[in-house]
Amino acid sequence: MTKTNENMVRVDRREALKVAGASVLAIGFASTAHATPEDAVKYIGEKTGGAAATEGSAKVTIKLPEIAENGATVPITVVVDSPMTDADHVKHIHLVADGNPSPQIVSFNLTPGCGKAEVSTRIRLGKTQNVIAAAVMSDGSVHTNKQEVKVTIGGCGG
Amino acid sequence: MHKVKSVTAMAVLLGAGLALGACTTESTTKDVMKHPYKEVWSGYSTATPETRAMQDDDFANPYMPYVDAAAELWDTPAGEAKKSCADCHGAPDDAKGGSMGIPMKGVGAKYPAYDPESHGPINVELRIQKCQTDHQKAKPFKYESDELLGMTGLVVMQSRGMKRETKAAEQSDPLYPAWLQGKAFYYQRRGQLDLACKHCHEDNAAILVRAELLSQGQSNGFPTYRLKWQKPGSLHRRFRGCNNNIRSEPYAYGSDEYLALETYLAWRGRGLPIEGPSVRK
Amino acid sequence: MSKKPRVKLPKSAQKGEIVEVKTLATHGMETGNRKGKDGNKIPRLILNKFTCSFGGKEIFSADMHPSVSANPYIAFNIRAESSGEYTFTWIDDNKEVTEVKETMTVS
Amino acid sequence: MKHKKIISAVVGAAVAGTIGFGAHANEMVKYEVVDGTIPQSLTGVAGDVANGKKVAINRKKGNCLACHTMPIPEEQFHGLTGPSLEGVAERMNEAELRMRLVDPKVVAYDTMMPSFYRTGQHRVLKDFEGKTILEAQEIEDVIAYLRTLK
Repeated sequence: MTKTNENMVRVDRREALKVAGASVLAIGFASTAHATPEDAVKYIGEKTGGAAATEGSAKVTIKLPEIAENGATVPITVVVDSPMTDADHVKHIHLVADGNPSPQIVSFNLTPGCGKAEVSTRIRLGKTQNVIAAAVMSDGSVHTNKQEVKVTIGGCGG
Repeated sequence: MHKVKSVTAMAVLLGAGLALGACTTESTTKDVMKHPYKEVWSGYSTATPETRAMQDDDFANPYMPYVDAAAELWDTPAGEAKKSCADCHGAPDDAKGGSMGIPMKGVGAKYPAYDPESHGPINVELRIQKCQTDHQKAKPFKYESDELLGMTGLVVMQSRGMKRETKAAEQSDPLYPAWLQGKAFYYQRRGQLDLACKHCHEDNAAILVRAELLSQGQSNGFPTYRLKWQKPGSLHRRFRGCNNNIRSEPYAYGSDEYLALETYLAWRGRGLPIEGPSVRK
Repeated sequence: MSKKPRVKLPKSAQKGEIVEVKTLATHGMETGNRKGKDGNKIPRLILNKFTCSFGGKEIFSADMHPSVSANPYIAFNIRAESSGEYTFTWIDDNKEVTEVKETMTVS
Repeated sequence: MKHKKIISAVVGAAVAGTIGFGAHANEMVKYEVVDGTIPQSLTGVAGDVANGKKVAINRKKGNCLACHTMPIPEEQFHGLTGPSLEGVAERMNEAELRMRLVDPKVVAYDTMMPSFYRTGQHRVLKDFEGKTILEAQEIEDVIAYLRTLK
């Protein structure tokens, strides 16, 4: 076991954290009940009027850290491939969590005036889970994609 | 106490030139001047790209609305003296430091400074409070209030990129007694978990504790917006949090113990650029 | 201490140009799931609506839930069409409204 | 490892003999250190492997994963400041493990590892004053679990 500071400084945090598995941690949601992936799907159905969704759609890109340093503040960017014209644009982007106390995170409502379907925000994730982005297009079609985020566990018993 | 060579003890001896032992009173000047780290690094260097990006863009840095609000307070006359900060110091970034000739640039890099009145260290937070009391004849902002955090951020920000400097480890320096006290604190085990600062931040810096990459415990990023707190916070809040985590009774904000530790940490981090208000996990 | 939301909108843009808008509000976003020191649940209090409009017309909005982090940050885009004032509005659970106006010159 | 024999330096107000489940922290079990080991069970009750594993994982109890890698793949993020506990049973016997858990500073004075069965540390948080991190039986349970890691 060598523990010199100098040879550890350049540790790649992401590499180091790939010692993985599954976690439970609560940040501001001291709640026992958690949404399930089924709840997430159901919620998306409610928000989109039950339209059949194209899952894993290449039109929807989610940028999320693979590992969130703290679940309380996780930066996310969603980009939807759309010309954003009057005839063809994104109307809504729903962000949904499948492991938080409730599935809904935020819904963005866009218009052709946006020019580009790209939005960023910061979200709370109580534990390692998937974040789903569901884009509702002006023709009523729904495109979804999802991305897993590992939420870190603090060292001290906290 | 019997001496046993353990793996851990060996590691400490092998570690980055750690000439500083647990004893503090018998150090020679030469010893105390020796830097405890071979390489000093900021928590920024091990933060994720997302967290760094949040800090790099003042617009995305969630500390900044607090600084904006403080900038308004800076220009607002207050107290019986009906004076504003600007009346004496000019604009926060005024290189000449207004009518009093005391610029804010450099404050963040030089503090804690020696306060002849208390015969000990004074940090930026307490200095702001003292200014309010002495010059504005006003009720000072409470430690850790949004106002004081905003104002501390505004002041420290003027030194961003400047290197931390201190002479506190020199016996001739008036801060030397506080430096010694801070050093003793750093190496003393405490709390039910029985850990000294050095066990995490010196012996095991850059190593994972669960998912937490241990830092060198440097202070150059403070005050900071901590993702975990979802709020700005002071260095003393971080001290209190650390103490609580190891199940040790924390000291009060602005206490002599924490001021001494702050003085000592400034020395451990000398040369590091001031980043406050930073963003940390 | 009133902390005004920060809004970053370019002062000027070319007609048809797509510009990025960044907004940063200061709000604790209390989830309603946390218990206070007295053991009672702290009531939910969040900013639940954000709107950006131009000439009285909504261009972009967001419906926020407790899973949005404290001090909500929202960045999005707008297509510059004509000079004028953009209105940014945040509404909390108590229907308290915070408004910021920024002008952009389009040439 | 060779150590001088140390005669039981017992911490806290020790109550000799009678200790079992639910012992209050201030009625700590008396134990004897022999050559850097504690040969005798703290309770005389065989350790429960399943509970030992739970205590080891629990972040408010053993929190072993904070510092040690363990063969528990379902738990995410294992710490690296201490040695891996995979195969620890091959390296340490019960008496050695007991010493490491109860008060590791006796054999490694500068270790980062907490003493899980000791009181009297400096400036302990009021809620934990006079209490040990683990109870005597929990120590035995964790030992029983660690002994399965071959």
